[in-house]
Amino acid sequence: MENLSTPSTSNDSVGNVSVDEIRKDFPIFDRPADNRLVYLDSGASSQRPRQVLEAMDRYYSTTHANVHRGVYRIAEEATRLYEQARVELGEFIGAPNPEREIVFTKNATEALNLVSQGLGRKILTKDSAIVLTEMEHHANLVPWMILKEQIGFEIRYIPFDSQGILDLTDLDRLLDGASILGVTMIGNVLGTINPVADLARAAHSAGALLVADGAQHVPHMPTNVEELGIDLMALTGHKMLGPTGIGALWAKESILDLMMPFLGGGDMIEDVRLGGYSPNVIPYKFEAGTPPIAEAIGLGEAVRYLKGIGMENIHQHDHVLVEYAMMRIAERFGSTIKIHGPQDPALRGGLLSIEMEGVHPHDLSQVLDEYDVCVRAGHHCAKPLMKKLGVGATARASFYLYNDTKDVDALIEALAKAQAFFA
Amino acid sequence: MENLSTPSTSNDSVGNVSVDEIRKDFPIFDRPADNRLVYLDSGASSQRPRQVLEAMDRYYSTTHANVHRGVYRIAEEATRLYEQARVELGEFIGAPNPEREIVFTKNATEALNLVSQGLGRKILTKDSAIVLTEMEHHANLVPWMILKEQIGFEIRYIPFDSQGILDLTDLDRLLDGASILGVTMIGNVLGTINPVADLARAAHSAGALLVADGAQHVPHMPTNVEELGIDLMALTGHKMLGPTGIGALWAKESILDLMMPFLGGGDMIEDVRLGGYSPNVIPYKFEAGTPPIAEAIGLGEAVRYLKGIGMENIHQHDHVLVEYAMMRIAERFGSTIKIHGPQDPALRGGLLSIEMEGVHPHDLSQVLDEYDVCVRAGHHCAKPLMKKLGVGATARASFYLYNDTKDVDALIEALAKAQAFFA
Amino acid sequence: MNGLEDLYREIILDHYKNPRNQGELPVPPAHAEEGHNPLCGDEVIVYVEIGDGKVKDIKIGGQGCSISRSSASMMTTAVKGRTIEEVDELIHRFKVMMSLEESDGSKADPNAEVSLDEFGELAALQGVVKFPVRIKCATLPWNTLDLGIKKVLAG
Amino acid sequence: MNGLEDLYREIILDHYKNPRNQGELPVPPAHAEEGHNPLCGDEVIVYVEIGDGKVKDIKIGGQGCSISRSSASMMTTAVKGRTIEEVDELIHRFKVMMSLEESDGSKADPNAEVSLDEFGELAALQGVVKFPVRIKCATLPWNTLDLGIKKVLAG
Ligand SMILES: Cc1ncc(COP(=O)(O)O)c(C=O)c1O
Ligand SMILES: Cc1ncc(COP(=O)(O)O)c(C=O)c1O
Repeated sequence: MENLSTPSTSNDSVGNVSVDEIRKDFPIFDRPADNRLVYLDSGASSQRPRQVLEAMDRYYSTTHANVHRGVYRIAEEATRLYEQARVELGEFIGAPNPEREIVFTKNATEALNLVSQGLGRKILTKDSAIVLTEMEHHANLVPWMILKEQIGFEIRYIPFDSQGILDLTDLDRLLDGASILGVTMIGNVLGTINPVADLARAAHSAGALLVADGAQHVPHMPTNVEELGIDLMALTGHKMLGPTGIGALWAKESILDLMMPFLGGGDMIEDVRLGGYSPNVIPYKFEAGTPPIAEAIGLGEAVRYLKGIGMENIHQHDHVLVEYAMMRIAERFGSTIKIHGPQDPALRGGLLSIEMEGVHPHDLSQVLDEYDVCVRAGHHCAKPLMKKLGVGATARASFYLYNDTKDVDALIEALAKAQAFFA
Repeated sequence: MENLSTPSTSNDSVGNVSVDEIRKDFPIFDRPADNRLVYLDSGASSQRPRQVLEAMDRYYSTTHANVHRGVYRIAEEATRLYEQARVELGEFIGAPNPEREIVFTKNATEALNLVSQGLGRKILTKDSAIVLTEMEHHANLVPWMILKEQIGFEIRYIPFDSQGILDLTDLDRLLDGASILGVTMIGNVLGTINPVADLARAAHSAGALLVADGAQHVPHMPTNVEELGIDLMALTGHKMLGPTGIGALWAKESILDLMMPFLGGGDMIEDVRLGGYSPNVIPYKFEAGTPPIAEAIGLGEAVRYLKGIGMENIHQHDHVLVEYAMMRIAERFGSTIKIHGPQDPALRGGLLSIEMEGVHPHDLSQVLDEYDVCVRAGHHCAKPLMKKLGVGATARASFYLYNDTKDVDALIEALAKAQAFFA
Repeated sequence: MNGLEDLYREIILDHYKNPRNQGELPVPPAHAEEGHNPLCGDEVIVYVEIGDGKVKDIKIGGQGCSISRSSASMMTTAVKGRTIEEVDELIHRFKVMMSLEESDGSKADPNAEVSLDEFGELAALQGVVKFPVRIKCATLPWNTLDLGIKKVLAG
Repeated sequence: MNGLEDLYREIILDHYKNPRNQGELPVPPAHAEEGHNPLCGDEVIVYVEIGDGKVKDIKIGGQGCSISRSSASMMTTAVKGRTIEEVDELIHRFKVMMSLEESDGSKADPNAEVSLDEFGELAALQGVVKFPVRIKCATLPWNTLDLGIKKVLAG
């Protein structure tokens, strides 16, 4: 225990790089040591390294112009940088044809709306069925509910068990006659790493497409859409060291070709007449209007940064921190703190939803903040899941490459203070 | 003429501030004088002053966190900054209730899609009619065509005359039975300033709502939605010194209340159950997922910058440059260069579509770029208009507060070189 | 921890741990109004029975944080037995105390005199104003009561 | 202006000002294929008459910039009278010359030997590669011809 509360620094590195070194890249952590920002909310949004900020500033300061339409050099260069970011992101997730299969959106939510309105509207009718899970984020629930209001179809849900693990007992029955299976790759409340490859196989045998919500997975684990057998995947930039205002949908070329246009406007057309329009080729067909150019470039830089550290290293690091945090919480708080989701750290991503007996998550988060420990309190945009857990809110601590055991220790101490305060 | 080609610097100020001073705020213009970037494509996208870049960097470096969901201080501060940008933008366009009437989107295009899917889907049926103009940007055409494919209704068009001015002779007949009149406030190819207040009055007498595309107006002229009688207006950040990835819809509170949700996901809900959802209050009802937070903050800073210079001064400055450019082109090139749109500079915003006899716009733009003069060549996302003009493309020069008569002079010289090259 | 002690006054923690008027009322004669804080998941159900122009009885269901629960608890003791006019006035004054901007968009006067006397224990919630995110927690039960009364009166 | 002269070789300007095989062919026997460059508005209509496994005749309509018009003009002289196989090969080689990445997503080999002899005048378009935006101008007529031939062969 002694040894745990003053951990050897050897734990505090990601691959070969020490967390202290990594933190130097993040301007927000540039504070005196006795005023450390213990940021444990990367599950909601990560911080950005200066490399990303500099890439965007450099773009704005040297080559900004609208893309895809200019003949002059800075417009050409802007277009090149934007398209290069597309390729970099695509390669990062193992897309076979990055330049045609990545559609930039403003966030993961827009990407999932594009799936429901572009694919769902095309292949679903009122007699169709789709399958989701009870642990989905609202971003993978509400777009389907909106489409259902418009055209009608059945939505079925895969339940999860008391460990927060998907219960696949009835999977074949649920998939029977379904056209789409939508699943979050890592649950944003429970932390569960879902068996996406198995689900993809099951979906495909049933003739359904697998739509993956990669918002929590892509930033934290190696992600290869082809190996996992995914058909469409949404991701979001601000959770993976990129800027706000950018996300993406990846989908197989044949699926993107099939999908209906969603947002209409400039760039997504091949021709427009007063009587109608014809859509452009993919991926432009889905990118209406001026895209988030600087944001795409920033995301490309974020991808380079993550690749530099190594996604397997990041996953490993998340795992070490979660394991350490779970152990310390159990030791220190016993049954007065409950951790939702899988009790085996190997089954989870780098986040923990904490329930402290007698202290509401808001109050917990408020007291933690007093000690510069930032955790998220609320329903985490997963209200159906919360209802099933029987709680209105949880306090969630989530880790990333710039966190280390010092952050976990600070969390533990702050939790103890909160418990004392409300005792 | 002598005097024109070496203009007195007194013309080269915006209000009290000299263009040379203004240019110092824009890093992209930080080049040696003999290598001046003659950027005449602000109609496609403007450049950004360092104040805007610094505001975003400051945000990322000190207070970034996801908005609306965190109890801890930096999340609270992020939320405050984001909401403050909403109010600043709303006040800038004269919104009566800025905090409830501004919906942040990724660009003007998304805003207009929100109008068609949120309002159109609510009030239109297959027997309805809407009225647009023949000079609309694709952003105010294609969203309506997409909705028309989904639910059917009639689209009627107000024509324009040989001077690029809307022909309102048949307006009453066109509006008869129509529910919506959509119009661009300044035509992005012809430069025509449209009579929005008159159109709003006509629309209202016919029982129709006025949807204004403010993408070219808001950056260049004082805009007061209430005085103009507009019901809904789209705008885009990157054309008004703001970052890419941000735009907005303003609409009257009662209209936003009426509108159906569009994108579904986190933040736009009040409650979600497995069986369905209920939407949040405005404006959140329309802001699904993590919004472009840094971009909103950057746009707020851009608004402050524009207010500092003064929108009337900017409009005046645009006018001076357009008048000077038209005069010099007429003097130098006679009938070998045709300017589309109103021949009276008082009727136009700060842009000129140029047609040079015997030289295709692409080739023109290419040669101009060789002299560091950036103009846009193409259909400017207004293909129906181009068809009516009988051309495939035009070369468009557009001015902004950082341009001065030196830029016009450079344009004239480069045009002469191009003419010689292709002679 | 100065800020925290401002937020969590003793009386607030007391109402949180020993909430008054918890439970349900039979509907009818009572009316049940449900309120959500969409951003955090707090839920309150206000059971209110109105008769003779008064709040005859009131009870609170749902779940939430210390601020929303204690605010609800204090609210019940403050409004029970009062006339609708008094309750309306109290709701208004509570909102003025909580914020410059009401959730319905109307502006409250920041300089309005808020007499602490009339509020009694409620004044303890004043510390919430320094924590903008928590204002919604404090006002949730009040907005819900407000809506419930309006619905009852509208028939 | 070195760059510009690389782009606008004399022969290109000549084909632009004096385009070969302009006009229409009667449809049928010819097939008319329309191509757009959605980003700039260039349009080309390729009228192609195929018989005996050969491009018997070809004409060009539409409008566009010097690069797309001269490319179309040169294309007509290059393919007229050739067998479908030869034309296919020519289209492929032209795309390889123009770009590392074809618009259909397949990768061209950047080190592929592009024999200028076979191209004749067409080699003059090589300067376009330095101006990525203009590559689409140059390839538009070729992609359109390609599609047209495929449609004819597919019946
Ligand atoms: C008149 C007009 N409307 C709409 C738009 C679309 O703006 P954005 O591409 O930022 O959505 C533009 C700019 O391209 C425009 O000029
Ligand atoms: C699992 C999951 N899906 C989707 C989202 C939505 O991401 P965004 O808000 O960036 O659209 C989130 C994050 O909030 C998430 O955790």
